Amino acid sequence: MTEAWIDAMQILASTLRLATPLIFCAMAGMFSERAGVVDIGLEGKLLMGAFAAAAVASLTGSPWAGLGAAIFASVALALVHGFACITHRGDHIVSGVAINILASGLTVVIGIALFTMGGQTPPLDRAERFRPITLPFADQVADIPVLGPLYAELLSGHNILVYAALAAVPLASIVLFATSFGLRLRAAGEAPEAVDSAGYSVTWLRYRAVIITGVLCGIAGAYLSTAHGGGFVREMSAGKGYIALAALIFGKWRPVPTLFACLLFGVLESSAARLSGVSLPVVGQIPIEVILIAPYVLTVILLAGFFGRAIPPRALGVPYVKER
Amino acid sequence: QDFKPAVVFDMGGKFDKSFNEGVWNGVKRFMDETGVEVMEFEVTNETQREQAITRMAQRGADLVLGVGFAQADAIDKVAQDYPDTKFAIIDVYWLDQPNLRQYRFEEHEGSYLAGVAAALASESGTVGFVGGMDVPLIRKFACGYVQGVMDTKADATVLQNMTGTTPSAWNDPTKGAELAQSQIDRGADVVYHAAGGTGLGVIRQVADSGKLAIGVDSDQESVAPGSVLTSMLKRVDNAAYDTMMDAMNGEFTPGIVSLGLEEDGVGIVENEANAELLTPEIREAVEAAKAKIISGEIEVHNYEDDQACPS
Amino acid sequence: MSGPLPRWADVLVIPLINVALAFLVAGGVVALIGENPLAALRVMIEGAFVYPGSLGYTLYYATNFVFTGLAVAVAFHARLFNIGGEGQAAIGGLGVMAVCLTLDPYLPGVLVIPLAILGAALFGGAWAFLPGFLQATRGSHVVITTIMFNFIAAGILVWLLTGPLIRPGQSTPQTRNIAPDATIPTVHEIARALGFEASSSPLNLSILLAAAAAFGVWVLIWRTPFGFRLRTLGESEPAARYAGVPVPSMVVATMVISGALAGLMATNAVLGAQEKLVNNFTAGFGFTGIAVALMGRAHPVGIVMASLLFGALYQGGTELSFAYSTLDRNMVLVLQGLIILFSGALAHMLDGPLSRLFAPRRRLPSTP
Amino acid sequence: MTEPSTAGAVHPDPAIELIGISKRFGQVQANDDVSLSVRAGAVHGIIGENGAGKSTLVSILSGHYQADSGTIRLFGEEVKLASSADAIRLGIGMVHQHFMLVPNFTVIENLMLMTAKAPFLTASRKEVLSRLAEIGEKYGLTVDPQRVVETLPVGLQQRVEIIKALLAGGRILILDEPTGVLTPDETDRLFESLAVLKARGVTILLITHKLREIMAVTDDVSVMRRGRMVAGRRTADTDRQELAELMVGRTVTMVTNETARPAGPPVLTASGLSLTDAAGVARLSDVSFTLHAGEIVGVAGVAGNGQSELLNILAGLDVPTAGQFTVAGRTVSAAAPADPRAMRRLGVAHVPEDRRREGLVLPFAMSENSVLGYLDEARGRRPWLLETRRMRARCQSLMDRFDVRPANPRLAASGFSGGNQQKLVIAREHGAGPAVLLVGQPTRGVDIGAIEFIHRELLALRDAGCAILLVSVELDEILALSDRVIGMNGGRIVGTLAAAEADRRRVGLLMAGIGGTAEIAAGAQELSA
Ligand SMILES: Nc1ncnc2c1ncn2[C@@H]1O[C@H](COP(=O)(O)OP(=O)(O)OP(=O)(O)O)[C@@H](O)[C@H]1O
Ligand SMILES: Nc1ncnc2c1ncn2[C@@H]1O[C@H](COP(=O)(O)OP(=O)(O)OP(=O)(O)O)[C@@H](O)[C@H]1O
Ligand SMILES: [Mg+2]
Ligand SMILES: [Mg+2]
Repeated sequence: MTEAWIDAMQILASTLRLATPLIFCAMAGMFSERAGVVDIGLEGKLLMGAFAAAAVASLTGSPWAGLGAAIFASVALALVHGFACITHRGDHIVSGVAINILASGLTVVIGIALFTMGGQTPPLDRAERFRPITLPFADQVADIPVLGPLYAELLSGHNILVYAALAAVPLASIVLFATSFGLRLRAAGEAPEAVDSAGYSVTWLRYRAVIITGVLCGIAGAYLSTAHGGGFVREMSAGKGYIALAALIFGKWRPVPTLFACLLFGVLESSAARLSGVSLPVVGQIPIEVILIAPYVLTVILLAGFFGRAIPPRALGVPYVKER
Repeated sequence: QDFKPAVVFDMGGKFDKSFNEGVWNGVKRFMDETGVEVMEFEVTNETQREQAITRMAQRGADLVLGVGFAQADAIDKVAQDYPDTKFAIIDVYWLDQPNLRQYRFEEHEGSYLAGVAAALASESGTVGFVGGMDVPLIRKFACGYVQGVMDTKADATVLQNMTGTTPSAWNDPTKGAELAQSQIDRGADVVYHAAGGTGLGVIRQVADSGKLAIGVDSDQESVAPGSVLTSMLKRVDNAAYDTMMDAMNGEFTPGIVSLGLEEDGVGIVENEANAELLTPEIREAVEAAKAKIISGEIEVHNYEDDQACPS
Repeated sequence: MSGPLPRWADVLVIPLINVALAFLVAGGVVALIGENPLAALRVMIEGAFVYPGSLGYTLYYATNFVFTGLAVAVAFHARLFNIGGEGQAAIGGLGVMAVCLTLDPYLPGVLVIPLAILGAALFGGAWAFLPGFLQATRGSHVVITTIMFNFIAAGILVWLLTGPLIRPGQSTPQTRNIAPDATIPTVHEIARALGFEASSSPLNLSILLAAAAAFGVWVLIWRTPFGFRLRTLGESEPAARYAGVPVPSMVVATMVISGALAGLMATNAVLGAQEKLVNNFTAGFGFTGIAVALMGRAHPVGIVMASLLFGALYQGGTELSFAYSTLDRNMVLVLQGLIILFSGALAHMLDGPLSRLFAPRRRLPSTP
Repeated sequence: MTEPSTAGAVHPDPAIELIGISKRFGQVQANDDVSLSVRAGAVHGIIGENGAGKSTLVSILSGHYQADSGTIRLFGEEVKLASSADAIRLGIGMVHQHFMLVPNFTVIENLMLMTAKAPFLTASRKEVLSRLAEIGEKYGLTVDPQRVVETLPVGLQQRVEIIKALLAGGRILILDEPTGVLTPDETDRLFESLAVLKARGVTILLITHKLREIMAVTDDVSVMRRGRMVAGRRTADTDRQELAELMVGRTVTMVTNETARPAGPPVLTASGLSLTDAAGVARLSDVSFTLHAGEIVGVAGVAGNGQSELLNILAGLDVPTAGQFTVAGRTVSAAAPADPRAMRRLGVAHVPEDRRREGLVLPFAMSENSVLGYLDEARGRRPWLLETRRMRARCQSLMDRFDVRPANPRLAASGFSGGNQQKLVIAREHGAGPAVLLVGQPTRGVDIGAIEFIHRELLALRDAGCAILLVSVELDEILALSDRVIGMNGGRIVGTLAAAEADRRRVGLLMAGIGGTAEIAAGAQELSA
């Protein structure tokens, strides 16, 4: 029993690690989409952030400098998206696709130019990474039944960005639902003309939203390459940005349900790691591909509205035009 | 200078600290010693291989070295198109072209030694193996490793995971780290990888958890100093170096070249750097096993012979 | 504010300026890296046209892009954004193999080839059916479902290529070769058979199919009642409903046609060039189709031109890797992203300034 | 924030002075050198035809748009209104023609959207609640702050808008066509509130199309036409006739349906048509009537009372949830639905209410628009291909016949003026030689010359034996053309009047939901009381 419990805690801990970039990205997307800007470019910003973090961490030796660079790079892409979608009323999806492709090209091109290692960064050593933090007394309490493993295995021993991701959820809730800024941001995604007539600039609100999106995606990227991973490899975002977007939709653009959606996708991934090659009772060995495509299949089923339909913000993807 | 050799690295990249990098080290040694320029290309996509190899031949390469079994088809085809160019490929033994040399390594033998070392270094009695792409070649590693462990410690447990089924499995360190962590969670305290770039994540995660890793292909001590018990060497550097030298000196021969323990084509790292981890007892046991394998007293099962692993 | 642009400016000048901007920014990146952008461009141009066989490669890539570009364009006209070209092409490849692996031992090539082409279109179309159907009936956004279907297609392909379809006794995820007589002949083979010198390239007769597809799409969109309805739907859904266009089935039909076109890419890549199904053979060409369609303004002629440009970029880009240690073909990806950005998302950035430039006399006297 | 001045203390300077305001949108000169002066504490009306520039003018005053040129003074001081924020700061509150509310926010969230200054909402919430109580006390305007706006009836939503405007400072309140969406009852309550506001010293600017309302509540009235301010009057010194003529710029002599005609055989019979929307709201309830050949039946009603739904069902765009209708021997119901193409084949043509969204594809050439819904007209020898030449020829003849200018089939529809766009739509439907013509708002946003032309064509079509169902919110249009008038309210038919008995008052009562002859008499007394 305790064995199984410890196992469960370990799987959940792995889930948490795998869900962290999803949580950051989904919260990022929430700000942008709640303000009316579709962000299919989460993937690109994530990748760019991952690259910038690893590159700068490797060059400076500091993961914090890497984190700063990731945020900077990701915000820069977010601003490009804003420039196209907010200022020039471009198609949000086209712009997002452009950013994803741009990021997957730029990371490799700059990577090769900087490190001539085929687009990867050098592996980061310990000092250049965010390291796991063992919470106080984790070792002491580990043997206490039930709660001990919960604390020692699940909660303790993650790097600071995992905790930051967990903090990002209530923080996003507060910003979106308990501040004037959040109120107006949400209104900009529902009825921008109402915000405008109330005397607030829709453009500036949306820009601030995409900047927040950039910041959060940057952190997610830094997590991928300097906390969870130990360096950048090409295409290391591997569709996580899209999955985060799916989680956002699945979570109906609300922080807590979105968190759970991210964790669900995280569980699928972590069990994929553990189930590979393992023969289960009854079903036998599950082909790894089945587990790997499960999140995508699940997303399609969710989108089809079989688990309740998600109603997006009304003005999502609609450029705000005052004068035709 | 007239001699123009070329090398086409595969997915994982020439700095994977592992397989491709091993080849690169051999190529570098060749360049340093002879001053000859070697053209190179890194494949990042399945569809590039044939074009890259063709392009090398087209650009007048005298020898094109392909790295890895994935290039087998492409090199087979181009070798026919360019009968005057010499070709070589590593980890392939099933082709038949008059201008092609193929290198085959007895990885199961080296892995057996890694298994012996792992079994002796493990305190928990559970050791792990993380493979890259799930292909017979990597099963061959796993199979030899398991045999080495079990022969040494009959009650040991060996945990095994493969990273994936496509070439991208060679280059997913984060996944490697998660797999290693899951093995550590299940009690493993020595983890051997045969996963190319993915293995970097394995070693890092193992080191972070204070356990021991066994590297592969090249000496991977430098990835996590103090945490790498040893590395299973696969002297692809020698293969690369020899091919180029032979081709330059007009001694190129087609056919299959097999490299095992006896030829020093495989082995494990025993040097100053891992003196503390790889204790004299372990070294002794490893040496003994090596002698027995060479003498034929121990027969290490080769997965590729029957696509099966007796367990 | 000013009036609309003259048509020729809209069709010709704006796309050219947008592409020029993309090249400019990409050149900036090259310069930043410390290489001479003009020299790099020269390497690419030589790599695309000058070396033996390079033109063949250029046209081979262009053929792929015509199919995926047309796929995106057809959907565009109905205001559907099919990002699933990648997955549809992959499944199209499966369609080719489904026919070839089962029939090529029994039937002569001349019969297998048309069936395989049909298989590519059918499978590709079928793969787009569900996203279209979900969009039409459940309102699931086709953009996200097609992205998901790309991942699912990749997963299925990997599973099949590492399992049931893998060539026996092999490690590489790929099928056995198609019987030689059941593949689409390459151009160099034909040329050599006719006694000409020709360096080998994957260029094959699928290029004719691509040309036919481009013409067919033009007829379909602008000359048939179906195309009229499709365009009506794209411009205004209320007007389409008013005119009696059955909107849901139109959405599904459009997606299926779009998917079939993307699937046809497999005839070029699988049936023509590789002669077997290789994992990941789509290599991002489905996404390139987006850039091609945007740059070609969703018109077949524009798409053919844009495909040639991208074909040259892809072929020339590979040469970058040979010529430089600091640059490689991913530069083309950067360029592709920039082209989508400038000719898609920022398409109207220049409308204002340009229309002022073009129509100074048409400006009405404005109140002071 | 400025408190509204107390009752009686009227400011000496005009509350609002607009001098030489001009505003252009692309090709449209929406405001052309407009000047306007509004007395402090007065209710000032602005009238004008559709597109005259009224909304544009007040949007400039509320900072929503910026004028290209001109000066604005408030209470004697020149001000710059660079954004809505400036106007709000200066105490100008605006109730827009289209509500500026976030539908799925609560009332209080909508109010905080404008007022919240502190970073966190808790503080603002308290403040808004107390201000809300204050407004309730002072002006009698109350609303449940926790309700989600979209669940409120339109009248209450409008009240939220007014409260929002008052929260802004409440010195000046602008209402842009506030009654267009209201029931007569709600309208009355609105005007009561306005009276209270006026008594409290708020200056009110009211835009409306309804001359009755102008006469009832304003002190002064200004008239706009084609972007210009053409007249200003004390309400007491003018009458409806004069205002109407000022509005359209000449004496109104519209074609009217003089010749009473014997009704032909029935061609369309509807019985018990009902429509319930996805949210479960009944949009149309138990509508039954018969349409005869050679008659025009006018459907009168305030917008949103089921007329659009009725048109859509008859045109095959919507499927009735209950009931059925029969035309040309075919019965259409939920069990046997028909699509628009099927309806056209049965001889039912349809001029949709919204020509820009439905009736036309604006980027398409006129020739393509001329076959929208009638693709058979464009097919040549090979029926799977469209023949461009045929299409153009057909369009050309329609254009000539209906005097569409410029008569060039190759031009995109977007380049034509509203009137000409509408003429093409009517020409197209007319050209199909229909047995039944469904017409929605045929002259909305169309100028008077085109109105005359369109009316004449409709009457001619009727004389040729076509049955016409005419839906219009313009009472005058209904009265001028109809052989019979159906009054609709809340999705039901309230009553039917023959041409002879239909007059403004009676039809107005029907629209207000008061049907039946006896009821009408009673209602009339009630209203005049
Ligand atoms: N945002 C805009 N962009 C372009 N043109 C506009 C815009 N708003 C209004 N117009 C045009 O300006 C003119 C005046 O419009 P406005 O809305 O002021 O008229 P209105 O008098 O309020 O009409 P209505 O009675 O129909 O509300 C019209 O021709 C209209 O089409
Ligand atoms: N809301 C609008 N947005 C953009 N353009 C408009 C708008 N309303 C009108 N236009 C354009 O402005 C031009 C003049 O339109 P307007 O309706 O004022 O013409 P008009 O003289 O009233 O003609 P008509 O008598 O036929 O209505 C036309 O080209 C029309 O397309
Ligand atoms: Mg108006
Ligand atoms: Mg007009």
